[in-house]
Amino acid sequence: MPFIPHTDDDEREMLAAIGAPSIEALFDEIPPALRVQSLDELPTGLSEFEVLQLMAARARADGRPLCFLGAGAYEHHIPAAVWSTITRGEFYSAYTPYQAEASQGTLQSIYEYQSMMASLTGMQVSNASLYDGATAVAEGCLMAVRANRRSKSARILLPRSLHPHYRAVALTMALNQGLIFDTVPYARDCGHLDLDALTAHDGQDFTALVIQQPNFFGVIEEVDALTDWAHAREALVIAVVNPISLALLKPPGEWGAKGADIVVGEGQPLGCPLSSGGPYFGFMTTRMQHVRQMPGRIVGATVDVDGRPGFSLTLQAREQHIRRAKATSNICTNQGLLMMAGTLYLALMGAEGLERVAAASMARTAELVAALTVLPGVRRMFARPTFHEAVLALDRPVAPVLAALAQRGIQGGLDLADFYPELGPALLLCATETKNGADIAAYASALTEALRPARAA
Amino acid sequence: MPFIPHTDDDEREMLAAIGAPSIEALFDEIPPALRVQSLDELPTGLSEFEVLQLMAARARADGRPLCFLGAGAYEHHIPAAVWSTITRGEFYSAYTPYQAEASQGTLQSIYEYQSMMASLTGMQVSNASLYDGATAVAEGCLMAVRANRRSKSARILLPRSLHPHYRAVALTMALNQGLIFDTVPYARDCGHLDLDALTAHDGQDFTALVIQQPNFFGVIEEVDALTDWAHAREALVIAVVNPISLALLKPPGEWGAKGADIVVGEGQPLGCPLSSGGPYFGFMTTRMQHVRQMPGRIVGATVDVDGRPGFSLTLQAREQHIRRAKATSNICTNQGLLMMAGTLYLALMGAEGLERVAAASMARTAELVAALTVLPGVRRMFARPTFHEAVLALDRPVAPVLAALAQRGIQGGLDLADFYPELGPALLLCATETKNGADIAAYASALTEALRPARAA
Amino acid sequence: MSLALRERLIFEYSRPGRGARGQWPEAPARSALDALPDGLRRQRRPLLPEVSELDALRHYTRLSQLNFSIDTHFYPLGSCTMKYNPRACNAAALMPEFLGRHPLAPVAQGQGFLACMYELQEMLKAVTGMRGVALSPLAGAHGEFAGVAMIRAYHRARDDLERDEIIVPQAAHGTNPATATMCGCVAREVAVGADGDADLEALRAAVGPKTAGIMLTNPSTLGVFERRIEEVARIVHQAGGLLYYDGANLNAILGKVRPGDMGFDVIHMNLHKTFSTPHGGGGPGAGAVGVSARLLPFLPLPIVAREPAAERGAEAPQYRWLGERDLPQSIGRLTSFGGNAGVLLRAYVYMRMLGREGMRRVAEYATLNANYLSARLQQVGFEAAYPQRRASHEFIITLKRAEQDYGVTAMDVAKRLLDLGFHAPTTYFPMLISECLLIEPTETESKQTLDAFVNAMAQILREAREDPEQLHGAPHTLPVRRLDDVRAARELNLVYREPAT
Amino acid sequence: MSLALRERLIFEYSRPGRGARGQWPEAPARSALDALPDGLRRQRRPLLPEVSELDALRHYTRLSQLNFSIDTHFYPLGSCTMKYNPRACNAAALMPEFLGRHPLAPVAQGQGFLACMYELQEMLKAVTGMRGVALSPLAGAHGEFAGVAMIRAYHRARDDLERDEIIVPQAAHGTNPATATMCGCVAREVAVGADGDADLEALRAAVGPKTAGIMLTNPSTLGVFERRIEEVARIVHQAGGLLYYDGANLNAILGKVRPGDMGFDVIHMNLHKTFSTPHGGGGPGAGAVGVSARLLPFLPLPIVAREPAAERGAEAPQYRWLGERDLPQSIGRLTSFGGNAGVLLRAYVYMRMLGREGMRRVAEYATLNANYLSARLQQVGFEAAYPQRRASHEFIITLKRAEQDYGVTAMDVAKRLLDLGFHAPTTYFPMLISECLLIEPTETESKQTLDAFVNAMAQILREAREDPEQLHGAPHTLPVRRLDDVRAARELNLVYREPAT
Ligand SMILES: Cc1ncc(COP(=O)(O)O)c(C=O)c1O
Ligand SMILES: Cc1ncc(COP(=O)(O)O)c(C=O)c1O
Repeated sequence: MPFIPHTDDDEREMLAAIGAPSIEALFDEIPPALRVQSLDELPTGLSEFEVLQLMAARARADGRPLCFLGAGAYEHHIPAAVWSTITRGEFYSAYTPYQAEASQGTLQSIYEYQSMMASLTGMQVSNASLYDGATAVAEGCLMAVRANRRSKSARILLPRSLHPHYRAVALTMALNQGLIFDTVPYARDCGHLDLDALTAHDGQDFTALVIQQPNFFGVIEEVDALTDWAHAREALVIAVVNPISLALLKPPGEWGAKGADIVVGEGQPLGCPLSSGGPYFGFMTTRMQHVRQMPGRIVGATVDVDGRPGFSLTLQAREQHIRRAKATSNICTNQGLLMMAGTLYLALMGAEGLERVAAASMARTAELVAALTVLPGVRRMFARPTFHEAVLALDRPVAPVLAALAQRGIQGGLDLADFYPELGPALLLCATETKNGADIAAYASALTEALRPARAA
Repeated sequence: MPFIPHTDDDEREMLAAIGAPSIEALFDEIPPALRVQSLDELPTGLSEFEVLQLMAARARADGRPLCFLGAGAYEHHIPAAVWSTITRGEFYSAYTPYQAEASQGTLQSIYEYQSMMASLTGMQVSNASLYDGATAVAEGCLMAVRANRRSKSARILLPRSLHPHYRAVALTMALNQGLIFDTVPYARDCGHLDLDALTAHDGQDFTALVIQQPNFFGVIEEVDALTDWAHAREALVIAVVNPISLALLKPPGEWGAKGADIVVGEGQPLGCPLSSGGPYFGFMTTRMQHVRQMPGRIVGATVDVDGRPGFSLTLQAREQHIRRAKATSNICTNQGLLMMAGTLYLALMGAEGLERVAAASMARTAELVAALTVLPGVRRMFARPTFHEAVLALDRPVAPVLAALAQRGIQGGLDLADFYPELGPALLLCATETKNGADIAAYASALTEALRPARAA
Repeated sequence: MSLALRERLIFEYSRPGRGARGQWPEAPARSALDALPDGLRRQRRPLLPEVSELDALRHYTRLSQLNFSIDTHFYPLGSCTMKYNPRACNAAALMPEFLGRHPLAPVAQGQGFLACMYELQEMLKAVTGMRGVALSPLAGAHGEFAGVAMIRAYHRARDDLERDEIIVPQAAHGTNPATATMCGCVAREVAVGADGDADLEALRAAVGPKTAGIMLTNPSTLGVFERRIEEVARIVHQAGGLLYYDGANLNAILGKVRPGDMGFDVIHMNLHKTFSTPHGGGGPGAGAVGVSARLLPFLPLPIVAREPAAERGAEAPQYRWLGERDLPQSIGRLTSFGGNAGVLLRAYVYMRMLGREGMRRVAEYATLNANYLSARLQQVGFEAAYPQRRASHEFIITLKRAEQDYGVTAMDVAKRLLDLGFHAPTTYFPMLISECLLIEPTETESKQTLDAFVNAMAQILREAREDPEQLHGAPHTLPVRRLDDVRAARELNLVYREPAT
Repeated sequence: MSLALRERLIFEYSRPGRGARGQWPEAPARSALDALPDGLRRQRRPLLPEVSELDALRHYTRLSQLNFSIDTHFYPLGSCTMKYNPRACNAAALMPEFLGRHPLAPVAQGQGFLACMYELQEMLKAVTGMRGVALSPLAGAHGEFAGVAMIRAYHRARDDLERDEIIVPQAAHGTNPATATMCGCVAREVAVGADGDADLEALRAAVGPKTAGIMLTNPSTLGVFERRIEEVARIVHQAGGLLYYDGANLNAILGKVRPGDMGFDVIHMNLHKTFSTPHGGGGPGAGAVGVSARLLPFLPLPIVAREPAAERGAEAPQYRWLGERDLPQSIGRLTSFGGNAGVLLRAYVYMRMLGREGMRRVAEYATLNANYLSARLQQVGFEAAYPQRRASHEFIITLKRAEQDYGVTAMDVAKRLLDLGFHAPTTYFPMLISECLLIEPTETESKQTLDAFVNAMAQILREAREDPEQLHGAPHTLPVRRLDDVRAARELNLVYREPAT
């Protein structure tokens, strides 16, 4: 009973107070036939020491390769102060701040987070996080359908250059509600979303255009023209952005003449470790006019009965616990602690630090691409400017090359064969500010090696 | 300026308020000839990311070998809750609790620690920690000289089987005050402190006898007879104990007819990681009659002006900040945070958990000794019962054997050649509850291997 | 920290040019940004704090102290299972290799992690009696979505296209009807009987050819075990619907009775409740789903598979992710990557520590604590909503009488508890019990803590009689008193704005 | 946590048979203990708490919240250099390989750790201008002991056996005279001049053939730089004594002026001050010592040496511990093992982050902050002890006048500051200034924090005039008000005793 404090005396006294002969008797309303007979499939319990030894061995087995993978999850430096602060019990082990008076720490942090995210994205309001980048895109699409009263079609234009997992999740989460997704192709030579490709939808009733900036290939889109095009057709614009990139790139609130309407994205780059894919957090910001259509929690500043300033959850009538079947979303538990990580990260980096992270990541990837594309058989796939990711075209299948790099302790990037077979052998890679010249040289030399035997053969 | 918050505006406004033209001007009282010209010997600053990468690489270089070393520092399981709690900023970054009202957390914890240590050692009072086991022994000797008014000699009997480092530190720290240390031999066959060896001191004026239980060889001493012998000669008894062993062994307060007078030891086994030798903490407990001779801080329970219970530092007139040259010791900063680790460790283990740790450690070492002494050329050195350490006699020099084990990732124990050349090839080893059957088998098979080539040669 | 002092906003510490510079990388040469098209560059910096590392750390440390949490307070929040979050789970999940592993890393560099995930799937199958488990849903409601989506996919696969009604009992958690809507279904509420069990007549009347399924939790959110669960299952199944088990209450029955054995077709588990991963002030969670055989093909992606060593002619088994090719009928992907891995690791460690023996003890002592607390509160004068029933792991107190007699509401009691050092129970849920408190002590609290809570509640009842103003005005000792929620919603102030200078 | 509620003792949570069982190893077979002689076994269990993991963790978490600390409060404690403790230092020291390394592990399995220690020695030499450094002393006073012991060993080695007097200025820290005594010396106090500098006449009168040395800190504990330090050195050296530098105030001069260059022969450094390792509510510290050439042979053991790769014909340099054989004249060993390694690692990381550029900025901004705070406090009506002098990193305010005019003491001001959210400065030290506050803001605090402190002090001065009772009664908002120290000392209650049942 590792976590159960009851002594024999406690148990006896408690049963006496209840008036039950045994703990077993407390289950007497359960039909006997249903009772579990054995749990033999489960292993026996381990002590903390044993389980931590086991976990250390498993962790060791996975090692710490040099990672040049990006594709939606990015290795950035996380200040030590971030996790040592958010794992303080008062943040770590608290519930959702329904009892405002006993949760001012979490509530004020959320308010600060909302403020930072709104400003970073150039919007007016933010919620307190969604599950992750992919579900944020899906929720953004559902929200657009609610918010755009002019459109009847529930049709969303999704670029093929949007993260393939985000496209997949949007489909899973929105199809049951009758949304229609049209895929917009990217320009084969430059990797961007070409205005020309959109003309097919001219005259059509569609609800929103999704724009990912930079897109899945790392390519920087012409967001102004795209936004204006959609707005001219009374569609909303859903921006999908990497928050780090916003230190350098025009915020969605300033895209085109009127700015994007809904901004979503993956918060992971802001203080969340890669951790095999989660927990991360999805973010969403929008304009004040759409706030009542936004899913997720929102915190507002107010005052108490004595006039002292304080914070509480607000606009709860959008949420499931009040509005039930009519809520904007079924989300309840969100990714609060990760949002806290994002808040601390942004507080420590500030605008200038974030700019440096963005610029260094961009510079490193450029160096990496330069170092690799001097190798024969390796070239850049797309001609357009990129942020901190790029697609390389290889002269042979990517998978064996990656396997050879892995042998040398390097995770060389993502093979795009499954996602974009039309590209031929294509490798998506990324170097953030965590990679230095030596790391890039190590990649280049490992790749030289990896390409050699096949050449000789 | 990683940790300096001043902006240019701040600096300007502050200088204006001071009325100084520049920061440099604030140093104008320092003779110019003395000013530092360059600090070029120092490396340039690193970012947090860079320094953590460097440290991770250094840590990796040291690895995590399987450790069978004891000799005063023991690898025990440390509950994860211990360090996650004591590194909370409120404990971690507070000063010594001189402002009692703003330090009740630390003060109450110390009071609880004192209570636990007093009971564990069977004494009445405890201080709030000394530096480490060795300095605690030295302070114990100095205290005995103050406390034993009957003895004029300032002569202390130190067993040769006391940890050699403790003997060395006692010499360094007490010789300048004119203490005399007589070394008492151990019984060559059994490793214990023989009453017969003490008869040489019969009739002599000596101030105290030091008894380490278990002694450096892990051998359990006949503490009752030794204590009574010393008390019969009006000498005090200074007990040096391993706190984990006290879960099983008679506490010093019950040694002989009257009990030991001063109890000291190394607190490391209670929740402190091995960490290359520190920070650990020394502990000291004694009888109430000697409390005013005790060095170090002491916390007492009291009440505030409203009668509410609270805690504060007490008997400060023993300490350097009040009594200056007449203080019981010069100690000021102690090992507070490690004492906190010990407090949490004891709170989580309780008496039963501590008993289990002690018993499992004892059992593991017995298994290890049994597994190794079946090998030819390996035998137990001493016939007496041991706690969780033992000395093995080898048929060849120990150093090359340990080197061969190290090659196989095993730290096999301590070569006693430097400390006890009279023993011939002797190896002190230890297995705590952290070692399982597989670990012991790994040692046995590595030792088999290590002994083989020499045998063949 | 003295509660008299308000903690400022982080922005109020900010000064232009300040910053935690030790955290910043070197700025690359300006030319590194030349590739960025001018028109797409940011012109004005975002309004982020410019603060020192110390100011940031101190600010958030101080803020943390304004929170109640399990680590500091008894937190008997019904339906939320606020039990001790063991530190070992956190320590394991924070091992650097786990933290540093990229979600798209090759499976060869993830066998340690994937082994944990596979074993977690297997253990969850064993405790729920289901045939397959997917770990990717990111919270309970997300698991609910997956579950109802699978139900829909099941009917669709059988060409049973009319079934778009999800039945939910009146007492259901808000996520249940909200999920039905998210899945394009109509939520249909059915009444609960006076004894807390389902009203079988109402249920029979509700089911039909449009019934996709029913969402239940058992024990229900009323804190009682649905005794005729087999009958309920029969009615729904016979009508062609499937049974969804809302696993939020799994703590009550762990190792005692299994949803699979009760006839459920699909279940989500709140690992952040039953398996004690921390709630983090709002999240993250993990809402793994389990299914019976008929829903296996529809499980969401990805899932971890184990290929035994023998099959591969290898030394060790190999773990890998299953994707679309392996599960062509899957409802698809629900997450950017494989789920809240760090949360799953914590749950895995927790389950390994409990083990076979510990599992059923969770339910036993959670139930003992709830029944004890219910009995004691009734002794001191509180009224249970279902006094004739056994409590499960939670139970409901209704303050109807106190409201009538002294004008004291459930909210008053909740707020006054905060003053007395206890987090409030869940208030006004389930909605069908008026002035209710839903109380869930969990198995990790000691009898002494429960007794202290009873004393506090008894004091409050005394105050209700003698000094109700004390209660209306509560809390008195917290950083703020009751907040003006109306103003918060009417004069929306959702982000900080720089004061005009 | 509501401050109205007292946190009980851990023993009050205890119940026989309870325990954090997940932490306990399996009990071995009883026979495992057969070897223990009956008469030497423990008969009665010690009185340790029997509590659950949750109760223990909650208890100590709540207790922690009763503390002030750097992480939560401005903490201008003079002489203590309470600056920000960077979390990176902690993160590095807690890496599992560092934590797991045994102190007697072979040097081959410690090259990473030893490289850090060697480089730390070198960096400390560079910033102090000394020729050798030993890291083993465990705190400042322990370093003082090492230093004075070296001075004695030096005289002894020259057969200069009469020298057993250590001169200390009146204003010296208590550890200085106490250390003299620990080393078997006589501490001889000398007066300080009215301007805060040494009284050279008094010094000349004090030195002589019995003089072993003098212990100074510069800037002194009066917060001013000893301007005639070279003259002081000359006087002491000419009398045959050595100069000891108490490094507690090194923060004031880091990278600006070096003790070695001022003529000091030996110095201890408080790494837990200048190099920002946390004070842990009382410790641990690290009191590394540095020496000039003449004391090199006497350094305490052990020390880390570096054998360059070339010398060993190896690829990398090799680091190893020097012992008695290497340093036969050493004063010997001062510690069980090699020192407070974890503290040393933290200091090493901190110094690497500061680097060459950061070092002098520490002194610059520490000095700027102190002078600013001193100027502002004088503006609002406080009296500086040495208004005509530059403040160093700290300065003294004297409340003599407030005491005379309103009966308000330094203690009253200190306690009232706690109410206002600031830790009190050091009070009543140095002893020669009456009603004094020794204030050290450190370089890591922002101007805004200093301004807030000035406002609080100004408010207190107002209260002194208008409502002195407010001050005598302070603190009002902390978990306890002023404690009865007399009772604490008279009715000694030093350990918990079980209540009789
Ligand atoms: C009964 C019940 N169902 C579902 C949920 C939803 O779970 P989550 O908050 O993880 O989305 C909860 C938790 O709030 C609950 O109590
Ligand atoms: C001036 C001075 N010297 C010496 C010391 C003693 O240092 P420690 O507390 O580390 O022993 C201190 C610290 O309290 C100090 O302020």
